[in-house]
Amino acid sequence: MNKEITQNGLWTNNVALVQLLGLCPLLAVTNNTINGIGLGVATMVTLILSNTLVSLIRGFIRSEVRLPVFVLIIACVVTVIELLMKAFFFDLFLVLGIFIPLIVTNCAIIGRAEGFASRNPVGASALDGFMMGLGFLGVLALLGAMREIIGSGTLLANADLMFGKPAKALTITFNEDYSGFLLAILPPGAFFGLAILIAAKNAMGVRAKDRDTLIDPTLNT
Amino acid sequence: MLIAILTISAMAGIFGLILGYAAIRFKVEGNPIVDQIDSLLPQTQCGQCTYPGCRPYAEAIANGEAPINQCPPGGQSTVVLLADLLDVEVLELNAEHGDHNDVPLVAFIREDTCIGCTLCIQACPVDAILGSAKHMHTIIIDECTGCELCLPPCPVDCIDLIPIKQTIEDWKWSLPGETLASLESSSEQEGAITYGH
Amino acid sequence: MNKKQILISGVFLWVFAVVGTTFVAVTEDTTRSKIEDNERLVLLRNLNALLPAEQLDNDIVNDTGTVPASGLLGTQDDTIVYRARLEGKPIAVIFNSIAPNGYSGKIHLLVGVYADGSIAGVRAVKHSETPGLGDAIETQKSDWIFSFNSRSLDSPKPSKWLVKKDGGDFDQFTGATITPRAIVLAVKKTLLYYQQNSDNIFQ
Amino acid sequence: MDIKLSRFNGGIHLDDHKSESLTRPVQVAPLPNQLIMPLKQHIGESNKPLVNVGDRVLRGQLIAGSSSPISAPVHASTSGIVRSIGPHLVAHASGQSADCIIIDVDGKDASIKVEPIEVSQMQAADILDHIRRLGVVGLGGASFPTSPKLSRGIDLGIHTLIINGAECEPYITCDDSLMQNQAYETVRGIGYLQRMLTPKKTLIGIEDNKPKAIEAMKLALQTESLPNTAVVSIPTLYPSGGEKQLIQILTGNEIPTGQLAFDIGIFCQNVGTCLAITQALELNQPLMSRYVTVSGDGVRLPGNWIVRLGTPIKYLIELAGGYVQNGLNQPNATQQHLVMGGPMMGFSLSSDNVPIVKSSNNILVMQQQLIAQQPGIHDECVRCGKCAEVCPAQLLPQQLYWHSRSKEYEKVEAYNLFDCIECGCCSAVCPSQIPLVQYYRASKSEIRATQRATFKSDRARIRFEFREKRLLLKKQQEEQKRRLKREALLKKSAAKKMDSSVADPIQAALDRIKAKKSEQVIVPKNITNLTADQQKQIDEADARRCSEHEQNT
Amino acid sequence: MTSVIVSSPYVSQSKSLRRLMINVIIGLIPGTLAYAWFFGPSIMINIAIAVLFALGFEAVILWLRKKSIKPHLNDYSAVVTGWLFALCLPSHSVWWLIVVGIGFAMIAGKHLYGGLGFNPFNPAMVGYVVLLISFPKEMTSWHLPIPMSGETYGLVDSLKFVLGIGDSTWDAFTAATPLDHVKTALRQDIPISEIFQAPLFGKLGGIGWEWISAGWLIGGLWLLINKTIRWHIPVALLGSLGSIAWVFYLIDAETATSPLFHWLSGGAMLGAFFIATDPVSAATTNNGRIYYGILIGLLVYLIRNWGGYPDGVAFAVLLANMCVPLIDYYTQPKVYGAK
Repeated sequence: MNKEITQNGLWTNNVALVQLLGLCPLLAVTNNTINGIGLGVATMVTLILSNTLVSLIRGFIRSEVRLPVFVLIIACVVTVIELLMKAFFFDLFLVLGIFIPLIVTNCAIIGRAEGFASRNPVGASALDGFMMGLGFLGVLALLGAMREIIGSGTLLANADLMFGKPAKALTITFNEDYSGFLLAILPPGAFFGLAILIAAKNAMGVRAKDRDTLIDPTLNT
Repeated sequence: MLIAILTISAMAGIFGLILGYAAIRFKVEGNPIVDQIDSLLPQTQCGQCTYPGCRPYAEAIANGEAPINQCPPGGQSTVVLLADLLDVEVLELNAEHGDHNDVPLVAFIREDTCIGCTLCIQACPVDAILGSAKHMHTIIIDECTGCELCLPPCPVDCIDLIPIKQTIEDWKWSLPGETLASLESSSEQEGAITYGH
Repeated sequence: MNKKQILISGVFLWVFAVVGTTFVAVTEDTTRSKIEDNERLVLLRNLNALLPAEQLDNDIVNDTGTVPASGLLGTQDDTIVYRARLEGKPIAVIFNSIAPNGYSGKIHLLVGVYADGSIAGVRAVKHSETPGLGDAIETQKSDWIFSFNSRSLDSPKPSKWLVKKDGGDFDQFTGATITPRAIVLAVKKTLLYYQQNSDNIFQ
Repeated sequence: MDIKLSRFNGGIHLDDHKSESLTRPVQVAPLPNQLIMPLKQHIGESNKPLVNVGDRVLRGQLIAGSSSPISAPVHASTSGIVRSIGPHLVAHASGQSADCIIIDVDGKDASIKVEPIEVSQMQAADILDHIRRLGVVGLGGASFPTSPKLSRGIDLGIHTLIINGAECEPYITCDDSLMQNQAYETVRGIGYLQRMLTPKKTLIGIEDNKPKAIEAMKLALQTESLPNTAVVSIPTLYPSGGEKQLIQILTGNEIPTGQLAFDIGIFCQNVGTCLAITQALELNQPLMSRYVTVSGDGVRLPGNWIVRLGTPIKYLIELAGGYVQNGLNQPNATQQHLVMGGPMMGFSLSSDNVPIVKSSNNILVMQQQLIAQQPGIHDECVRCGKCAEVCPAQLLPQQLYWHSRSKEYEKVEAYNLFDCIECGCCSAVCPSQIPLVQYYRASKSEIRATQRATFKSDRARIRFEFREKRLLLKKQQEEQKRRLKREALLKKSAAKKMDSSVADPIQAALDRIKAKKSEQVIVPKNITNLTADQQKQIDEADARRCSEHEQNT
Repeated sequence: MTSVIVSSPYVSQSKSLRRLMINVIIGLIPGTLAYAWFFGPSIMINIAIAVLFALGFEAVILWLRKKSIKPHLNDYSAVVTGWLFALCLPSHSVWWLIVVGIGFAMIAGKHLYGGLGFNPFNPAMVGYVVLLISFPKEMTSWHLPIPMSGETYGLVDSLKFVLGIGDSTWDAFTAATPLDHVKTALRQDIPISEIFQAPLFGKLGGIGWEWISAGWLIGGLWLLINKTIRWHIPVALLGSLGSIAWVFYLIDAETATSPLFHWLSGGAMLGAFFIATDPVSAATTNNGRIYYGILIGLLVYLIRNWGGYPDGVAFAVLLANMCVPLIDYYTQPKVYGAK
């Protein structure tokens, strides 16, 4: 069960690559790695908390007010995260800006609440939230890294916003003279990048399937 | 702070009441999706899906009790259509329920073997077998769906499934580049000229 | 029966709302002062970029004045100025001024002016100039904006407060003249405004 | 008569290749050794053979027919012995077989006794029946039985009769030579049509690349002096010979979608049909022969022949000097490409061992390399829209192609696929050489197959549901019966208890025996009752089938 | 035996796709020559590089897609794409700029959608817009026309420059295009009459530019005469661009340029006859082509006057490409017999 949840969240049913949910913040903030990680972590925390809370109340929830309650829970969690972020990671908050409150409307979260947490025990729900969030975070970070490398020739720029001053050393600059490929940083680049990631994932899926059938031709599921 | 809590909770209370009312007032009866599913099924009524007929299977799908890949007569194309309708993942036809025949089949009773037991008549879901006790039975080809349900009850094993003979009238053009094996091999005919590739 | 059902729904949602809102409210309450501190710090950092902290000893973030709308500052609204003092004496003032005719609309500037009318520094705080071209006004992208440092209406002469292409003293950058032209003009106007109103500003 | 010509949308100018087959005069083809007579040579219900293997048949003898009104019987076109009845290759795009009567020709060409008829004395209904019995069908290509078409035209009322002598396809000259050769008979046939349909005017449309035919028809028209009739020379532009296009050229009218020409008071008939009508009415001669063009660069002596129906094409090609033996690269005839019909709308034949039938107007023998379109070797559609420019139906062939190749049949229908007349203009001008028409034909047959399947599955559903209902009813009835019986028994036992003191014991004993007897009657129901049920069931099924059959026909 | 059934018709009257593409290339020659005359032979190098890499990318992708390479290269569509793309770039562009652009055009603009016939957008414009967005500095560095600068690089120097191995006295030669110049000046409230005093302007459009546009016009007319393209799109495009320009010109000739200037500047002519008429991405019904042309004309004027870029042909074409399915759907011709 746990293995299945993990696999689902990270790969088979990845929020960003398969379910294509939460694309608005995904496309908007991933112009560098740190932004991607920042939003990814915030989304992941929200997912874990909302899944846990929804799972806790799943026994006595009434179906007609089910969705408003989920939204209420998610909204509260997000608002608290936003406040905490403002208090402790203010610079990062300035960058991620409006996308933190927008996590409320990230369909992935209500989707997991409705689709998983409301019919599974607390532990599984929390794990699902964590894995789904981790999958989302992974895509955000990867897409951010891709766009940052191609677009500005650096990696982990602004790491200090998240990890504090010493993290400045984390930034890798590949080529000082790189004039930049703006398309990657601009919104169209986000679409291209995401498309490439999705294509890559699908290609790997196809290849894996081919391999399976090669190994065992009778395996025909 | 208190004001915030009061406003939000008051609003929540009101909306809760509205939702509670709506849930009772606008309850949807019946399930039109069953009809839609049923119309996609091939209506062979063969029962290979383990449900007694197409409509029961449609109901089972609609209730989420049965997967969409249990209909061999419909084949993979029906599975795709169902997946499309229900917006679920396309599955591969479940081989446990039987294989799909590309060529439509009809039952055929070998006349010299039939003993007129009427057992096949009772088994036929679409009344496509004609006959009476101690008299030879025959299949009404136009009505037969090729469901094979008449095969097991026959005590003398006199029913075969044969492919429907294709005629010039229901011959289909193929798309360019698709090759079809023609039923008559034209090269066997005397004086035939070959062409094509 | 039905009425009871409806009531239960209402109460159910109400309870959740109360709990949730309370939770948020409590968090808000505990983090409020910390957030305010943060906001203040960021503003201070921006201002300090123009005026190093060692040059002043007052609380510049709170030593604000409101100046009436003026075409010279590019706005139709009252704007806030931040005043810097050392031992009570006026040192410099920082204007929120706007260059209205950038390539893609308004460019928001912070312009620091010393009491003697020379420039402490200029920063573009908000703009939507073409990436790769007009955005060279950002300090991360190029040093161009530092070319205003310690300029004043005497150096160069007001007639030379133009980009080089128009016969002035200021560089434009390759492929874009509109953005620098707009900023040069806005900074010049800010200086003019200061010249005209320097007496009232520190009141 | 002053005729203002209109123009239809699109169309293309083609090299007409008509002169090749017109260099030689029309010849009557000698009898072949064997005739292959397909049972069905028309659109409509199938025919049944009316002769047996081994029978001797005479020229003009009815050999296959049907009782359906939409059908045309088949007559032996010469005398001989029926050799076999069964599947034989026929001229069909599928290259498949159909049931044929094969006759060994005895060479005597003996005819059945022909009763002379007096057509001037006949009523319209009699004429119609006569035409029907003599197997006359439209000879323009579609082979729709002429009699029901005429009858429908008479019922609806016709204001314009259009005689189609356009013959717009390249290579084909059979109508041309027919008009040159038998203009008087043809015009008299038009006269019979006029007599039945009483149109206000009659227009004979002939493309202006057939001056001789126009001349001959004009002369015949003058001699026969038909009222309000004119030969109209129309500009040569493919496909002006399409019924819809010819009507548009001559009258300016479009036939609304879903309707036929006679729905708007226009009746269209091919010149060949007019000749067949004359032969049927004046000579009492069934449709047994027709004009056939053999042409193309793959045959030595192109020309026109009057051919008995059932003549194998192979024989006809021998008459035309045989296949061109083309140098060392193509040493034998197997490199030729055979087409039944014209190069634009005809279909290729996989064998020359197929017979001439009523609809066969042209045999085209082409060298392989002439065929522009090889399957699979075409470029992608670049949506240049040249096809839309030439489409006489004003369709968007590029969209039809797009959706056909991705098998989006709903979309194809939305783009009016079924208004396509398959004239081939789009394919002919396509810069990417896409065999567009084949895509449309494939889509059409797929859609029709789906419709048939849906019809069948709907019927299966109805029958299944009916059966379910019937079984349920039967179960309920049995239950009811059981319950009543149980109640009756209970009542009786109660009554017995009550009555036992009073009633006559002898009578009670008799009653018991009776009851037992009646029970005994019920006891063997395992067999007899079942049979009765079965019988009932069958009766029901029969009744239902009868009523359904009535509805269907 | 299986036999492939070939459907009629068995005769063909078509010009081949390749012939159509060759016609387009011939049509491009007069304008290209004018271009070389006014801006130096460097444009030929640009075209050569673009065409070479267009063919190269096409071949590689076809190979990756396991398609037959030769017939597809032989249809010359990649040559046309490369050529048109090169004409949009500033005349002295660095090689890597051309390669990145044409790469995007062929990969993202053409083959990701399925190759020739399946691309909803004009590939050359996709490549151009990608460059315009990504490298604004390089893409706005136009050279002065020779009549103004009096000199230019020769073929060898141009080649060195394009390959980035020569001395780069870049700025000495660069100038804004006339459209850019007008736009900038209008922002400063300089009246048109004064703007046109600048040395950059000729009699009708910019120096050189007016002749290059005339070259496209001649080539376009040739395409019309031999029926490679239909009149609808160019006429509608130039008509709508001219009309709207004319209206504003009538209102105030000091703040709006004349229709003639709009026609003869930037990519209007090239776009009208060679880019917007790309059949794959254009509307396919006759009425649809008119609406499509009108839409592009209006968008060009909008972008030129109020947009962020001096010229708007590329964006206008791409935006109109997006509307094509809709346009085609609503402009289906009345089918024969439809009521």
